[in-house]
Amino acid sequence: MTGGNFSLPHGNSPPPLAGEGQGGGSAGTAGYYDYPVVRRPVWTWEVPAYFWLGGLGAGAFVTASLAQTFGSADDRRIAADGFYVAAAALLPCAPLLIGDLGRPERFHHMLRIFKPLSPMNLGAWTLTGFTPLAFARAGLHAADTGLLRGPLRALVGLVPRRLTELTGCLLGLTLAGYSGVLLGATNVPLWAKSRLLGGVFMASALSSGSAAVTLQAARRGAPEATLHRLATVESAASLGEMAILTGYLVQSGKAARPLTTGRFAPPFWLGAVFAGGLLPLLLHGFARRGHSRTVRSLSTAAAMCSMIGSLALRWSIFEAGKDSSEDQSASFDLSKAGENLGGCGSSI
Amino acid sequence: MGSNMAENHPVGYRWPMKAREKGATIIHVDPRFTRTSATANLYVPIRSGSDIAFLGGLINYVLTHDQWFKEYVLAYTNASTIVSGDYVDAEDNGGLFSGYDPQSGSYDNASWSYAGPPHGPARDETLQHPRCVFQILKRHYARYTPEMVERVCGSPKELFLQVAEVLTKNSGRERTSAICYAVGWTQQSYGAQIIRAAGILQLLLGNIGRPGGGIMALRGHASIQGSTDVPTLFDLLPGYLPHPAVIRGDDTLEQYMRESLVRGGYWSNLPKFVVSLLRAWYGDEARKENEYGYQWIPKLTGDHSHVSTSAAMADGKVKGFVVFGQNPANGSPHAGLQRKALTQLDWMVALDLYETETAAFWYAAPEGWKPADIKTEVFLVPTAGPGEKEGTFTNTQRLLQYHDKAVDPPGDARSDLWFLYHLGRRLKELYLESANPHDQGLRNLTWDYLPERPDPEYRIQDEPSAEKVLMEVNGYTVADHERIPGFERLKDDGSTACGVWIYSGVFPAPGQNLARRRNRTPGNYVDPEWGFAWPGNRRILYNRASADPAGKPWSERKKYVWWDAGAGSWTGLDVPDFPLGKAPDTPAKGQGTGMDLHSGSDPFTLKADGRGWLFAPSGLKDGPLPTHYEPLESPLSNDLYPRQDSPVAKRFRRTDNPISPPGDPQYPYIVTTYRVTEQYTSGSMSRWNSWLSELMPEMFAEISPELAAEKGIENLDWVVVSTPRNQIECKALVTRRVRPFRHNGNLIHEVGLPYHWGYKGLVTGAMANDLVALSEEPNVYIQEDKALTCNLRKGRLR
Amino acid sequence: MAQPVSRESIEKEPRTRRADKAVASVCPYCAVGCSQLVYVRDKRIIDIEGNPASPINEGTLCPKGASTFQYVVNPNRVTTVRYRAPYSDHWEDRPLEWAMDRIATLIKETRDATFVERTAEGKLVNQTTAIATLGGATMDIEENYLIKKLFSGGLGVVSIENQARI
Amino acid sequence: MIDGYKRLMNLEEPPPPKKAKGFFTDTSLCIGCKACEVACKQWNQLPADGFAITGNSYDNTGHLGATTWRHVQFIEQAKANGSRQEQRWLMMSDVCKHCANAACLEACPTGALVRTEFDTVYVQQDICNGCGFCVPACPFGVIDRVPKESTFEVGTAHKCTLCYDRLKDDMTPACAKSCPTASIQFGDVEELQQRARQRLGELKARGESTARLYGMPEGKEAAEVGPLHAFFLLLDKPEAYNLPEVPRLPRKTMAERYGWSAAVGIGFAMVAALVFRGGRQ
Repeated sequence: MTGGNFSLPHGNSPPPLAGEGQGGGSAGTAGYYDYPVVRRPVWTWEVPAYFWLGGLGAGAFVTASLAQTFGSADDRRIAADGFYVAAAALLPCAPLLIGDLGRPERFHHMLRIFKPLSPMNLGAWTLTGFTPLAFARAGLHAADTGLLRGPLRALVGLVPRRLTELTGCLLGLTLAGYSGVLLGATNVPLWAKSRLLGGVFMASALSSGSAAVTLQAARRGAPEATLHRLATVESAASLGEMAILTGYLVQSGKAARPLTTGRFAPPFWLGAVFAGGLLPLLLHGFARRGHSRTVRSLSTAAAMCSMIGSLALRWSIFEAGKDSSEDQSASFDLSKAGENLGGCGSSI
Repeated sequence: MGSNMAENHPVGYRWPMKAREKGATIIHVDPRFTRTSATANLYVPIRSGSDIAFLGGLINYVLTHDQWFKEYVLAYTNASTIVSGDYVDAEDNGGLFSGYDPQSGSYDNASWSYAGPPHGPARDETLQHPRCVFQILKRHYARYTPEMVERVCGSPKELFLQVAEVLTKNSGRERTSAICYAVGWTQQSYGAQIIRAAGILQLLLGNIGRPGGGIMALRGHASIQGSTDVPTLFDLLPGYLPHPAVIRGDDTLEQYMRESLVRGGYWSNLPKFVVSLLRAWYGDEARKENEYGYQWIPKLTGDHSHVSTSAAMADGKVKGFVVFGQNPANGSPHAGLQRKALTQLDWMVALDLYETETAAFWYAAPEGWKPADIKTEVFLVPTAGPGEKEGTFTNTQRLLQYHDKAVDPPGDARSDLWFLYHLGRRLKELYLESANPHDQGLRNLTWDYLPERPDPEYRIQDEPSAEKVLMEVNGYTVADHERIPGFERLKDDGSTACGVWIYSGVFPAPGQNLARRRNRTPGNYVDPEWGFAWPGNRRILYNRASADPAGKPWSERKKYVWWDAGAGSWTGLDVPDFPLGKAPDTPAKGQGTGMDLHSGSDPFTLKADGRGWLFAPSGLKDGPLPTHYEPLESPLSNDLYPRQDSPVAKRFRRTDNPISPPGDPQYPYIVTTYRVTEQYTSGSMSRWNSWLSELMPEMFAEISPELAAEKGIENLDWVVVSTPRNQIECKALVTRRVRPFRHNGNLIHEVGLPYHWGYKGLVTGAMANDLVALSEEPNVYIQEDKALTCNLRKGRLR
Repeated sequence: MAQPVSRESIEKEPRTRRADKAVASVCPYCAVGCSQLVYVRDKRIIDIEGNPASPINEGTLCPKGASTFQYVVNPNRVTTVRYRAPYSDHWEDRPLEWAMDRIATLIKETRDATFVERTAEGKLVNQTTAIATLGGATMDIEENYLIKKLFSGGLGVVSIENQARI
Repeated sequence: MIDGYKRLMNLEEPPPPKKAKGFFTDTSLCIGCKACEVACKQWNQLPADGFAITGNSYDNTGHLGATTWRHVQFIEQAKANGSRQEQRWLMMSDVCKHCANAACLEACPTGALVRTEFDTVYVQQDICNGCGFCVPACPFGVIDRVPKESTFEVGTAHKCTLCYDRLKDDMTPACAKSCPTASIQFGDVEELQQRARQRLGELKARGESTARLYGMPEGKEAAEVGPLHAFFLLLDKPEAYNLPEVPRLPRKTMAERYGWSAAVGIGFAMVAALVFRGGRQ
């Protein structure tokens, strides 16, 4: 019977139409026409805004807490304002997060189960835990400075200071660090190809958080030494950020193109890299050699750059990630056999 | 061939696919590489309109390679029959057969007849007589060589030979091959002849009347077979009785019966069928004295087919038009002329579930007419959909299947049965007092279809009973209104009534609606208890041929119906399509009528001589043997004969129906129309459906990359496709599934157009039928739209 | 506890479970004749799918067959008689009974005005060519039968045609 | 209080597990009719996604999405030469893969995405709050959230449910039931896998050298996401069907990602501590 032996033409030469100008064919791509392999993320501006604010708040809290433990009296007094910054930054976080939901009225389902395997669930629990701590610690600070009186002050007095700072630091660092992991825990090439995005966002959170503390310190007329120390801390974070960002870009390779060469290249290079990293380092460097008057304004400027740069970083990586999701060949690269296999996976 | 089964009958295609997995070979011969081609084992490209050349080539191959099924052909076909000495073959006459009258453009087929009487003609069993059918056939197709096939059809010779080998290897005692076709064949100016060519091939290979063989018409609509059987066709009365016509001289019932009667074979019973029909229609007023009311049936005075009627309508000769679930403004040939025709009417009634292009022609047609200029009074009557009424569909296998009612139709929507019954009731009331003789037919029409007790479950209580109609279709004895069990019981003395004789037996007793049977029969793949196949629940026609002349199955593998000598009866998986007790060795009686003139080994019971016709001595208006002509519009001249196109196809020579001459440089490309899986005909059943519309949302023209490159067209560019009738715009779908054909070194391009879109519905678009010409195949009056010529340019209409 | 689920998930059920009846029907599209089951609840169609009992389709359907539900249950369906008077530029909704009377009257008027009893040669033909009908291929054979019987045998209309001619 | 929480959060004990169910989609039997797409939309009463021609062969759907849970691909392959005898038109009905290790399910913070008693992956519509995390998590681009302007179940994530409701009554999922050529086969996953191996053997014996299975336990594509409970027989390499060679499960690299993040955090804390401590001297 010939039917049984008839074989379909050999198809091992696909895509045979590539470059042949075939209409309706999958010209030029290895995949199915130019359709993306993964779906475009549906998130909107609330998400990078939340990442930025949450990271900033967490960074400020951590900076302030570290200063409480390790710093001088001036440092402690001045840096404690960081708790205000943290509380203020965290205030819009929950609404932003809820606003991005498809069904905001079901926000409480975020806490329906405890599932640290899901970075989003971990983040929700962390935010839930961290926010009251940040407010409690800010309240304590308010009580310390006499802003808070009466029964409220008595109530706040019950808050264990050290324990709050310690757990706050742990939760804060989690909050600062999980967002990059969350984006990385997807199949969007720009976010997932390199494993360093969590570190990038952590560094950015800490640099922007410490910058916020520096900013407040400069505003409050902190002593120059404290200001310098804060600037040093911030610069360390910025340096770390630049270093790990470099690693991230190198690891991402072609997958980073939507970020480095696409429509988000200007905000990324000018905003995130230059304004957010190089410029503050430069300004702080000048400040270290300058007079006390200029120190303050230079520090202020550097801190603001750092904060804005942090926002630019989140926003550009977030938005470029959406474009990256439509990059078919980057998706195929991400899934090439031989790469990533057997990573340090199974430990979770 | 002539069918894109995977796309247009996907569930039917389930079975070829199953066969393919069991080792069968699916061959698809088609101008385009379709979803059928993609899933076939072998795809062979063919230029649109050249099917007879291809099939003729296969016939020639079978004959010259001695691959015909000798015992079968000798015993069951008219191969040995000797044809009249007056016969001149097209081969010897420039492509014309003897009897052609160029004046009237028609044939007198007298010279095509057998030498001797039609039921007992002269034969030469050695097949050597130069005028025996076998020799005529050989000579007729001798020039249809593989080289000629390649030249005419554009089908590569190697592929053609592969088809020939597969077909012949898979035919014979142990194996059978089936040929499936659809409107890809019928919508050509020689459509019936293409099917005939397949018939000749299958007879030569012994593939008729046997399981796994045959020629399968893949029909397009749920009950289009039923509407052909019943029929709603102008030239037939129910059950393929010819419609009385002046030209035939059917002045009286007696003349009609004499004219229609075939002495040999089952058609000799025709008087029983006619008289029973008249009894069913006119009841007790159908009496012997008044020719059973024969004169109340109108006589045809010409061609009243849809295409001809449309032309007459466009000329203002038709005043009223009732359209049941059809959409001529979009779905009929030369749709622009169809729409113009609608403007000439006094009134039109359109019945449908949705507002069709036809219902909306007066305000929405692309011509942009002002409603204030159109006189037509229009009714759009809402009708019931599936599940909203009960009744019977006849599917493409002649299987009658009853469908039950689930719910009432919404609002004022009613079944067409309701509309017809209540319209008839009103008309009978309007004519109640009339004494005019020509109104008596209507007055006497039996019209009792309301159920004794309407179903209290439903809101609509005046719904007529479909089963009551089916009962009349089945037939009954007049005296006691007892249903008859089958058409064998019909009488020509007025004692029986039967609406559609071929359906008789479908409803043999109250509560025994066999169309409503839904039982599987384990162990019998024929499933004889699912529905009811006419005639008499036979699933394969002429199945006597599945056994050899002695009544034994040709092979154990292919056993189907055989002679059980012990029981003295035919038996098998199916109802034998043969007199049950007629032994294989029964000789034909030299005299008498009907089945007596056939022997026990003449399986083709409806034929006068009981044989399968390789050569058709009668019954066709365009020749006894299929002959290759070019389509009415073709870029090429006929490579085989001086005669270019069908000598008897009807062209409507009107100023609004110009047809391109052969090789017209203004219209250099072939254009063919078709359907895709995701839409349905003119779209009125699919373009209101979002799930289907999203799958095929826009009109497109499929063109090859070669043509696209020639014209600078990119995929999805707008193009304008034009014929002398009209022009349309749509998007180009550039695909290698369409290919140009090479002819004498020239590239012949084809353009493919689906015809699903129109100006009403969720999705709209240009209508391919705007481009089609009015024309008619001479036997069945179907237009040619599978092969026309067109031009194509990049751009938009305006 | 193992991964918890919602109440709705536990109570999930196919909507056909609570159907009042499942009625055997035949697909209205092509001529293959696939059997369908029409599920009804509260006098409304809730689902149409292939009938597994059928030897033709064994429960399967093509996309058109599978979309039959939307063919029937569809807000775009016409559910009243729409009437367009001569030269009018709009549809009007009309009562069904009125339309039926009007159509019957029009048929009678046209028939009476155009009826030909005998040809010029005196042949009895009892016909009118001024009325035509078209359709039937997606309709029941009972309906086709009544078209032929009423329009041909009753009224003398000769141009009775349907999709089979196309 | 625990009961109150369970009520508020709609937490119930899951039903006991049953045999794993899935699809074997054999593209060598697909005729591209799209019955599966429509049957799915019909049963699940999904809306159309819009009416625009893509020009990509006969595929006007493009990809799976929130309201398209079956999608038929059309891949035209032909040589440029005029005879075009080496021409193929591959068709493939794509669907949610119901991965053994489902990235969407692991990403889901609410527990809306669950593994059902049939070992399928299912979005509970009364739980999902539309966080959108599952959307980019899926390596196959299957699941999606309904845009807020839609008319259908706005704001939650959707994908093939493997007709969870029908499974409860032992009914075949709508797509598999409708498929006229048994290209989509439904059944117990293990049995389907056996069938698939046998089928591949048959095709190879016929000379179908390009046939391969995708989503079997032994395939490299199962390295991270595990065997696919909706798996395929393909006639070309996976990329031709837009399928990743090795679909990635984010969990596999998560520890490393957290590690880098933590390292930066700890590094910062240490540097900051040193700097502040330096100020105390």
